[in-house]
Amino acid sequence: MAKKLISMTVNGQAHDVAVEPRELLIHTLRERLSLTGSHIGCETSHCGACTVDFNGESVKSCTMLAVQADGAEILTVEGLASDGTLHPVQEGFVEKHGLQCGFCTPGMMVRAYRLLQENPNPSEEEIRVGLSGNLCRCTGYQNIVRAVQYAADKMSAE
Amino acid sequence: MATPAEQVQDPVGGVGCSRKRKEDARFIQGKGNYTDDLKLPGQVFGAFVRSPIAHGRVVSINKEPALAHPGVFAVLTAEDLKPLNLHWMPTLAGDTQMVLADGKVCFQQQEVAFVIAEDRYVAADAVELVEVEYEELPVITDARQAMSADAPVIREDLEGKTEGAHGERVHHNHIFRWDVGDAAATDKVFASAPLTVSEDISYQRVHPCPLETCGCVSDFDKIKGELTVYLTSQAPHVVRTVVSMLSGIPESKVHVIAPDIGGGFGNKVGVYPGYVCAIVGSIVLGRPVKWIETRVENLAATAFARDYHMRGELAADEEGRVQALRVHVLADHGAFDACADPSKFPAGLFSIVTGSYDIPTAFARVDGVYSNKAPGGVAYRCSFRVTEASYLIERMMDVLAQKLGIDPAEIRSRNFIRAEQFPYTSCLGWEYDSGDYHTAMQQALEAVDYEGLRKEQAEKRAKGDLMGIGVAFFTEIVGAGPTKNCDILGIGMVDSCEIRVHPTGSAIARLGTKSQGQGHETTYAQIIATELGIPSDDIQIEEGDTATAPYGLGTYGSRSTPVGGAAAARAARKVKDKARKIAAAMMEVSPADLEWDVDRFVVKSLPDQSRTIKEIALAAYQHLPEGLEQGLEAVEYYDPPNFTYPFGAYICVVDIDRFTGEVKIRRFYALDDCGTRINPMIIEGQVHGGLTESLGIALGQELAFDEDGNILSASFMDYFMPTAVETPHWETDFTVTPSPHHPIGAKGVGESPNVGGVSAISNAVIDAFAHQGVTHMQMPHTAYAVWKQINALGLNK
Amino acid sequence: MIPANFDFHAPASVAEALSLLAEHGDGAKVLAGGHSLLPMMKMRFAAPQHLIDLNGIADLRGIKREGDTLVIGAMTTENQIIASDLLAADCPLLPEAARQIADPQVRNRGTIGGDICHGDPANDLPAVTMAADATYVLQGSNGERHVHSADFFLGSFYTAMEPDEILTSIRIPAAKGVTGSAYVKLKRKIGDWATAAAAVQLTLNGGKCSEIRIALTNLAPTAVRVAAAEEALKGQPIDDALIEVAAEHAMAASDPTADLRGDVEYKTQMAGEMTRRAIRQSLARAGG
Amino acid sequence: MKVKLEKKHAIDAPPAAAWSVLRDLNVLAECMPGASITGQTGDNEYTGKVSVKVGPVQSVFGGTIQVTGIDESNYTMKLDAKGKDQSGTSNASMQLTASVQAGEGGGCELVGNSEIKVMGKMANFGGRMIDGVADQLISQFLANFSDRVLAAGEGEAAAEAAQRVAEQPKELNALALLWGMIIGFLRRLFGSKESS
Repeated sequence: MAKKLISMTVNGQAHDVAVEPRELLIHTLRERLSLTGSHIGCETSHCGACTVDFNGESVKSCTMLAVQADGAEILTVEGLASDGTLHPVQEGFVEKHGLQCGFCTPGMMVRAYRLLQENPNPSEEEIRVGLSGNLCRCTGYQNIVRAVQYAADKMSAE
Repeated sequence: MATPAEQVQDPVGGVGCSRKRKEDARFIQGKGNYTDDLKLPGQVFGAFVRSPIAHGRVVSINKEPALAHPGVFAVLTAEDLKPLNLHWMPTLAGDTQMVLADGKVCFQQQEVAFVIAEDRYVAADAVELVEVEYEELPVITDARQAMSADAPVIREDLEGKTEGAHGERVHHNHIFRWDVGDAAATDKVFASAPLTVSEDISYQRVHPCPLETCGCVSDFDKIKGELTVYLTSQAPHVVRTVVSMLSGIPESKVHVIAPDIGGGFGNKVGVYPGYVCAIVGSIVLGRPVKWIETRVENLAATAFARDYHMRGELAADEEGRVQALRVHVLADHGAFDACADPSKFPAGLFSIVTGSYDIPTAFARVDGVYSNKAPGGVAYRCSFRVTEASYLIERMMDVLAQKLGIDPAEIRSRNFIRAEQFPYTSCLGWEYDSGDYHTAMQQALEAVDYEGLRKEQAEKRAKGDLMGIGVAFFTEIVGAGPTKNCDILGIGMVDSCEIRVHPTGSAIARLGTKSQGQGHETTYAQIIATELGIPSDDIQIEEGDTATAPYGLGTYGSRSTPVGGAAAARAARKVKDKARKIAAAMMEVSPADLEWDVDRFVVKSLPDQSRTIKEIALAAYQHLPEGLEQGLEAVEYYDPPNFTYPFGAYICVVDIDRFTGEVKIRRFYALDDCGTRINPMIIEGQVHGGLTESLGIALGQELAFDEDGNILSASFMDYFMPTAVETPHWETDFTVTPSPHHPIGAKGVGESPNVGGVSAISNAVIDAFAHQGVTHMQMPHTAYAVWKQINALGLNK
Repeated sequence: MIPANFDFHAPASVAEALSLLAEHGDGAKVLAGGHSLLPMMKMRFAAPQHLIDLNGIADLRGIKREGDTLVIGAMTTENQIIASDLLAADCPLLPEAARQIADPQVRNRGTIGGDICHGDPANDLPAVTMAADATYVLQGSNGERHVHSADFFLGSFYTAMEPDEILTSIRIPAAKGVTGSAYVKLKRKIGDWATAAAAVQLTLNGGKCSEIRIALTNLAPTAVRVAAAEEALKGQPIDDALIEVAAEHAMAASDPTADLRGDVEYKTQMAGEMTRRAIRQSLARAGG
Repeated sequence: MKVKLEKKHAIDAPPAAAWSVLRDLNVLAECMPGASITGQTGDNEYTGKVSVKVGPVQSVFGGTIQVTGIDESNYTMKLDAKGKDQSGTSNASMQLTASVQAGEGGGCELVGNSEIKVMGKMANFGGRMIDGVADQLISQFLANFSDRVLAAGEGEAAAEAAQRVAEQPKELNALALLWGMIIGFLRRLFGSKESS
């Protein structure tokens, strides 16, 4: 099958890549663009470790084809911080011990980032439901909830 | 809840303070370095052809169509590995395991051939092109049928062998029999006891399921004859030794690196066929070979946990004081005994089964059997088989309480080992280092208003509602272990730390353990900070690289703090001893005249005369008086004198929907005593995580099989993984009873919540039916399973 | 977990999609949100030679009102359904159900059309759209035809859609009068497939049930309407005894498959329980 | 994973007519949606393949069929079929006992008992579908079988049946409508199923 040339903007940077139609977006990001922050945890779109922001929406990049991202704006964990300043979500994860092994963390934070755009002042219940597409095996979620609350507070104060 | 001492900012960020983690910076910016993130020049990808059947002969393998596929470099089968004698490999439990199917397959998804191709896409295509003919054989998936007379022979390679690695085999599917305690004395107590209870209690097969699957990249340098393997290992040094033994490459030329690990929980202790095949592939091809499991492969083929089928019996007097415990376990180890235990302990530390109770007499027998299921039997977030043991005794205490009409909390208190009995030697031979169980239990009962809860439960029951209160108390045995008891493949289970203090006063410490999220880069630095007065921010911790770190047995069984942490403290003390001599020389006083104050040595009678560790560090690399060697460093290999015995009191409250069977955890309170607390923030995080895993196990997880050996829960579609929504808010609390033998009194905590949590939740669910005379229900307590109980009792009418 | 290779097509119009479908015939498969099809392809249960991605067809998205009918484009995502003010007012059953599908990320991709066309008895929207009295609009090389939701599902993964057709929109009569609806789903955890679920939409007139539709998810080879229960309740003031009758009919209409989530008896009983709950909630919402 | 199916199907034709279809494996195979005999390797041994299409799932199983018993006097036939899918990730086998019994009014009844065993990926992930699919396949088989028997007869019914035989779809998916009608009908009237 012939490769397709696609263009996408990832973390503000334009990329042109040639991919087989079957190539999964997560592999393009990780292996062609060397953005290895997003991970593969389950392959059946349950764990959310591969979550990226796709045209302003959270998606699971293991269940999307790279060819579907032609023309898309994508944000990954590597693009969360700007000008050397951590995003409040990143800060919150450190301050509230929202991560342990770190494997789910990039997907979790990118989802939390979007959740706070959708709902800047979420309740604990709304945070839990909002992150229900992301599994974490280490933290028991409690400190992740606190991390998101920290970020929400910080962002609303700004 | 934090003690006043913990709220005080520690001047060096040392033991007892909740400092933020040092490792977080890279993880939150996507700069963690996990195995699958590696991309070496010329790297190729390996993938397995796996067996669709659970038991059968391999009639033929045709790899030609796969080899003809563009981009395929090699297809390995057992025939290819035979000349290297690598078609089978030794397991940690003294058994052997097929690397690739050698004439037959013994479990579904067993490794049959290894395809190496230019990338994972081509490899996936080529795997489907390998043609394998099988001839099916009868299948055993239930341990209880493994030793029946007509059971098929699973391990033909062992046929006729009546001696296994752990003594006599009584059946062709028998692996070992392990007896502990005094059988005759126990039988005698039971024969004359005022009261006995018994129950069949299974702990289902589950999987540790870290979010990152297992994998490796093997890179063989033909010119230097050096092998470098990057892999997801909780025990890189052990892997290096095993690889050297298997490959014949001198250990000095084998370099194992465990990069960042995305959770382990026991899944990443073993050596898997994928590692061996990638290594062979890289040697054959002269190119780096990467192998990364899929989630399906992870659940179906690497390292399950539990699968213990237990019968527990208690003999007691009318007041509920236990006189004896008798246990028989049928342990399903799958097709190969690849259980990760200290070599002399085929059932791990299961003999901790007397729990937190002063039980005078006990006997336990464990029979290990083969079945047509994947090998494993790892300690999933617990010390070896401790969760199974703890679950058994905690269930049995409830069964006894129910029989006597005594409250479950009360019956535990009546049987607890008393504070003044420590150090306490159990009737099965363990010396418990320290504990104060009554205080912990009391604190827990008060914190949840236990009496109030029982009152509420009585009212609810009167209305027909189902509310359960689970009480569980556990004592773990962790920190394997003393070399007098514990070894793996003949290597004593020590761990190690090497500290180097640099001239400008910062330091690096390297250890033989390997963090998988526990926060070692922070907590080890805290231990050393307190010992040496160097701010923990200035102490770099390195683990996982066998070329640089001193030899250690790795991280599992909560051994990092008890063994690695002890090594760190003692290495730091060696450094400090030398620093004292240098300081004394600097100030021209006798070392005995100095005393330590946070970060400096002070002359006892002259408090304004002092030298900080920073000053001493610089001096250590300058001209020193005769008899003092330059440098400020030390290595410690620590052989713990004993295990440590963390404990805790957990209380769980559940509400059950009597029409659907759904269980909701309304409240969960966990009091942990892990001795000296190094970083309360990290401890709390460990407890949250372990409790969430225990929720998964108690309420939903099971590696289920049908009678033909098909695995029915091989992806997250079917294998229950709790999300933030099912997970309740966890309440944590603590008492502090330091370990008397650990250098800083710490005991380890990572696994306690999994051990205690499962018992508390399961007890709560069953307690909801106690008034109906129900004494036990098998896990997992899914809505469906609970509903069956409800329906049988007619409570949904 | 790598799909087999295929040719990818991203038509910009329905006409283009239909001609691609006609051209590639049996070897072609239409891609909507992809959260059923791509996992099947990754597991290599499905290996189409041509994948026709509908995501670029703007005409297939959006929710609008045409007179008394709500028209939902087949490629409207579940999150767009949740966010729709129009649906919140005129067909709240749909957003309520959409909220119970999978998780936020999946709902950003998953579409109402894909959920329906896949024909999976475990999908939620077939039963929900049945309860909402929906009609599906199919376009094929021979033009457009309307198939009522009650006539669309023929078996597990079998629908009345022809291989050369595409589902373009879902038409739902806007709620009229005093209505109440509910989708009650028993599941192991959030986002999971239904162990059993019931969708109910009813209209009250003077305290009596003038109209009601009840449909079940994952309790038979297809989503099923419980017509007998509907008949029993229609024209009556709904009381506990009638709810019980409806639950009995729901159980009788169930023919579930046993799996780890439950055996046939449990799932059948849960069909009854979900039906009870959905009727009660619908009544409460209708103020009855 | 095993699915046991017991089916009875009344056919308005004499038993001998039904038996002539049942005993000829080449004709019998044509009644199975997507199935064909690809060769004969022995007196009672054949090779064959079945193509199953369920929604987006498509799978081709190839394997062997052994006729293990033909009892002419009781019109009973037994066979064992074994196969694996092309990717080597699933295996399936079927043991079938089928007989023709005299029915009401000169008609007959085809009685089939089969146990289908599925191993591998199909059972791991397609478990919830197997039940229904097996049921669908057998139901369609019965309808096709019936048509073939009837087509051998005379009159309008035979002509209609012959027409249906000629139009018989090659795979399961294309007969959705017809299937939809017969499945519920058959299951309620004749079918009982048991799966494990």
